[in-house]
Amino acid sequence: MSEHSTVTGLTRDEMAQRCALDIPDGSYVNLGIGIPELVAAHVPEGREFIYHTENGLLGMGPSPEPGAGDPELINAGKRQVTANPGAAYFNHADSFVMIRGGHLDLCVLGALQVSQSGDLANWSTGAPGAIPAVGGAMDLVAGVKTVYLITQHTTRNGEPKLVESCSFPLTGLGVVDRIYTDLAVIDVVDEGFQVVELSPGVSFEYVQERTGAPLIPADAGTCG
Amino acid sequence: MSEHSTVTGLTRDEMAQRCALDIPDGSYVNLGIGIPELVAAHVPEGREFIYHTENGLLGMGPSPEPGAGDPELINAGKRQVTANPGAAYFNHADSFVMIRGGHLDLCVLGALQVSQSGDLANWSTGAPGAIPAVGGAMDLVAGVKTVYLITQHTTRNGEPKLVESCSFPLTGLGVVDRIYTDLAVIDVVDEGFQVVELSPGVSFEYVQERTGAPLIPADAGTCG
Amino acid sequence: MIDKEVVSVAEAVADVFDGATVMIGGFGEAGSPIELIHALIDQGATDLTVINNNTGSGEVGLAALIKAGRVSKMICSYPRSTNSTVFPDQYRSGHTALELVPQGTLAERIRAGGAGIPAFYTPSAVGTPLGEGLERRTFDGRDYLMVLGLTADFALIKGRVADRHGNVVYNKTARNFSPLMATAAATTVVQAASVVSAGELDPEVIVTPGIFVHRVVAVANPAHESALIAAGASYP
Amino acid sequence: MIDKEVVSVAEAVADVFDGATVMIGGFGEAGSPIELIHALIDQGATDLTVINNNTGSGEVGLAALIKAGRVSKMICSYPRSTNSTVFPDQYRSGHTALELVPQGTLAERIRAGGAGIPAFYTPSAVGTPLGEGLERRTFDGRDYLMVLGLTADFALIKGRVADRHGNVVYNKTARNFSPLMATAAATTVVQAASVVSAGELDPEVIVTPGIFVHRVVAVANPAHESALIAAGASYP
Repeated sequence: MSEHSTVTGLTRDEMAQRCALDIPDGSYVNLGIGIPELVAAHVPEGREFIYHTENGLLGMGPSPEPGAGDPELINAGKRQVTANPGAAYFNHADSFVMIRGGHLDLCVLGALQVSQSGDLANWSTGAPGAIPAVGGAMDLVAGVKTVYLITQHTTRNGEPKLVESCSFPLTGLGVVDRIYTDLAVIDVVDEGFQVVELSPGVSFEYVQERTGAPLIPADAGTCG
Repeated sequence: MSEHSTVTGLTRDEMAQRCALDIPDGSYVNLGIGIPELVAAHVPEGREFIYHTENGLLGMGPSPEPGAGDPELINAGKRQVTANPGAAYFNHADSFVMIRGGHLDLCVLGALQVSQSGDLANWSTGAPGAIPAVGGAMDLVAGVKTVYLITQHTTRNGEPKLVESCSFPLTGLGVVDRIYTDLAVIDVVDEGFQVVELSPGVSFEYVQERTGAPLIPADAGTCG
Repeated sequence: MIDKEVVSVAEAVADVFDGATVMIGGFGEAGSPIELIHALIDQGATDLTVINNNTGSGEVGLAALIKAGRVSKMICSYPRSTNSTVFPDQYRSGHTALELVPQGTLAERIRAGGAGIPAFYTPSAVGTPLGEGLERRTFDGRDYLMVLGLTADFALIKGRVADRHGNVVYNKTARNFSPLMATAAATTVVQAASVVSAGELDPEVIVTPGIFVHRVVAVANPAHESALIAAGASYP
Repeated sequence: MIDKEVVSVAEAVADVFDGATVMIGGFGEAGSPIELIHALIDQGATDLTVINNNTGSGEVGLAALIKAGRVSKMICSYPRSTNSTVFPDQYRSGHTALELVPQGTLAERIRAGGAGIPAFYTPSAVGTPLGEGLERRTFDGRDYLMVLGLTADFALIKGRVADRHGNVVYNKTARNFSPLMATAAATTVVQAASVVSAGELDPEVIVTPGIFVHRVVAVANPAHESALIAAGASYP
């Protein structure tokens, strides 16, 4: 823990920006609520992504100018958005044909916990008395070709979010491909969590100390 | 067979006209190829039917004026038609949502054979070497609320089409509600074939002689 | 002449009965048929099972129906929103039960109900608490769950324009669940900002064909939930 | 900039491989992508499994593909039409196999394939020869058959207008199976009478959203099967 005082890791915007770098030009992308939404502000020069929102719009654009919005043109987070040229509206069944049918290239979601076998928990802490709410998360992880997560590496209390196995109720089994945290980019491979890169000024050991499962170093050979 | 020389029964048009009398105003109707198509020409005064064709049109209108048609505006029989005011086009899955989902009030089909328990055979004689072709018939009989048949009472060779049990491959089991033939109108009830009315100049015995199962007279009590 | 127009929202919902299952269109406020819901509150039917993606916001529309104690069960995917305080109270008190369904499964179950498909298989929720109790089956080496179609006694829907045959077009993302619900209810009621004659809508662009719609009522200037909440409104 | 337009029908079908499964849009001649089919004949791929409601007419379009010996299996509902003589010959000679599927089940199987639904239950064909060998199950006292989703390697589709993102609108009853097939193929190729820039189609009226379409090619004056047959045409 010796580095603690000097390590800050990436900001929310930087995590989103790092994630955006890995999304190929022309991808059809669904962005979850929270940090994932910030990806849209960091599309690399020369690339174009087409955003899907599960409530029935492909080709979602940014928020409208103040006063110019339509309360019936919203995203899955129920915030007003716009429609880009080439957009299309459709019903909810067709929207999930896109998701469940494997037509979306990629989704970027938040996480409460993710296990070394790629299980994701991101909809409920299972706390007694909480109102359970799942939305489209289970459909997205089951259907979208590639699932990226953006999340702080640990909870506010410093507990690891990357764990051997999730204690919270699952969203999906073995569904996560890659995780972008403030501290590192980590792939889920057959052997577990493999570090792809460390954030500037962050050591492997520092990340390992804050991770609830063994990390495989970036240069280790794997069959993942 | 003493009446043979004087009995002609209803014409094709008269059968269609008789059937049309029983269709309530405002019904959503699918008409099969052949005699059933003639129903559209005999809508009783003051009633309006909306015609569905399974290839994706609700609100089908009559044939276009010569030269005014569009080869891509056709009916299930692949003949050019028109679209009435209030029509809608839709894809094939949605078209069969209407059929399978029980949204159509009524369909009128042709028949090769119909059994006293309402089984219908109308797609194949099972002859060796014949190319089997079913189209939408099995979906129609399985999904539409009320299934009427219009058919000659016997084959060209004088064999009964109304039989105890069908020898031809079935289209559906227990699906037929009412049969309009040149000789009679006959309901399929729990006890079998019940005569609703005889065509002008046709006796019960005459029809019975040409039917392959017992007929229940029109005035017999049934629980059908 | 076929004319499905009725003169008032009150007439449109007059026959909703106690214990009915009611699908209500909308995702958040987009597509929420607020005037039909308020008419249903006035009408008085209770012990309703309501199917909607959410549970309403503030104390208007669906939230007001729940607050009035009329909803004994909600089937939805996301009963948690900003300004959603009514449902949590009714849920915690045990007055309103909850069947939580993943959003895509909810949409497809409604479509299946309308399509005469009693059940289908989906990969969503396999291995999760929402998959518990469902039959599991493997196709091509992957696990799926069998889920059942959903139907309803009534669907209350908001369109942009409807014609008197019941054809409907929608506004942007207000479309969402409504075209599916229209197919899955025994009686589908549509409120639309304008009701026009048959033939005024282009047959190429109709989203809900009239066969699925039983009543149409004009509500010229429909309220938006967010505007009502901002104005501090509650219903009744 | 996303631009799915390719310059020729030859380029559009260049990668169709021997043994591929190809869905071809159209019901009879309405929506038949004749120019794409002719390009496929020129391209030479063989041992194809073709999914189409019918089996073509005359000796153009789909019938020409069958006549050229390229189709080892047809999956369809109605392989019998006026002027349909090519398929019967190939079927009786054993060159082309036939999987006959009720029309509504065929449409729904394609939709399911595109929707990630491996199987569903339908009441169609229960108790008939086309239901033999299928698993039967009772829901609410009624019998249903389990049928599997259908997918393909390629879909060849005819639209009226497409934009460069792949959004498509159709002409009247030429729509039929095409929007379903677009969702169910790994590679969907659309010929359209005009190809326009993204933004020129109203997002409210798009029938096939661009996510389902991989290539778009302009065929300004597409041939109609009936006109070709009337003119005595055959292909090649």
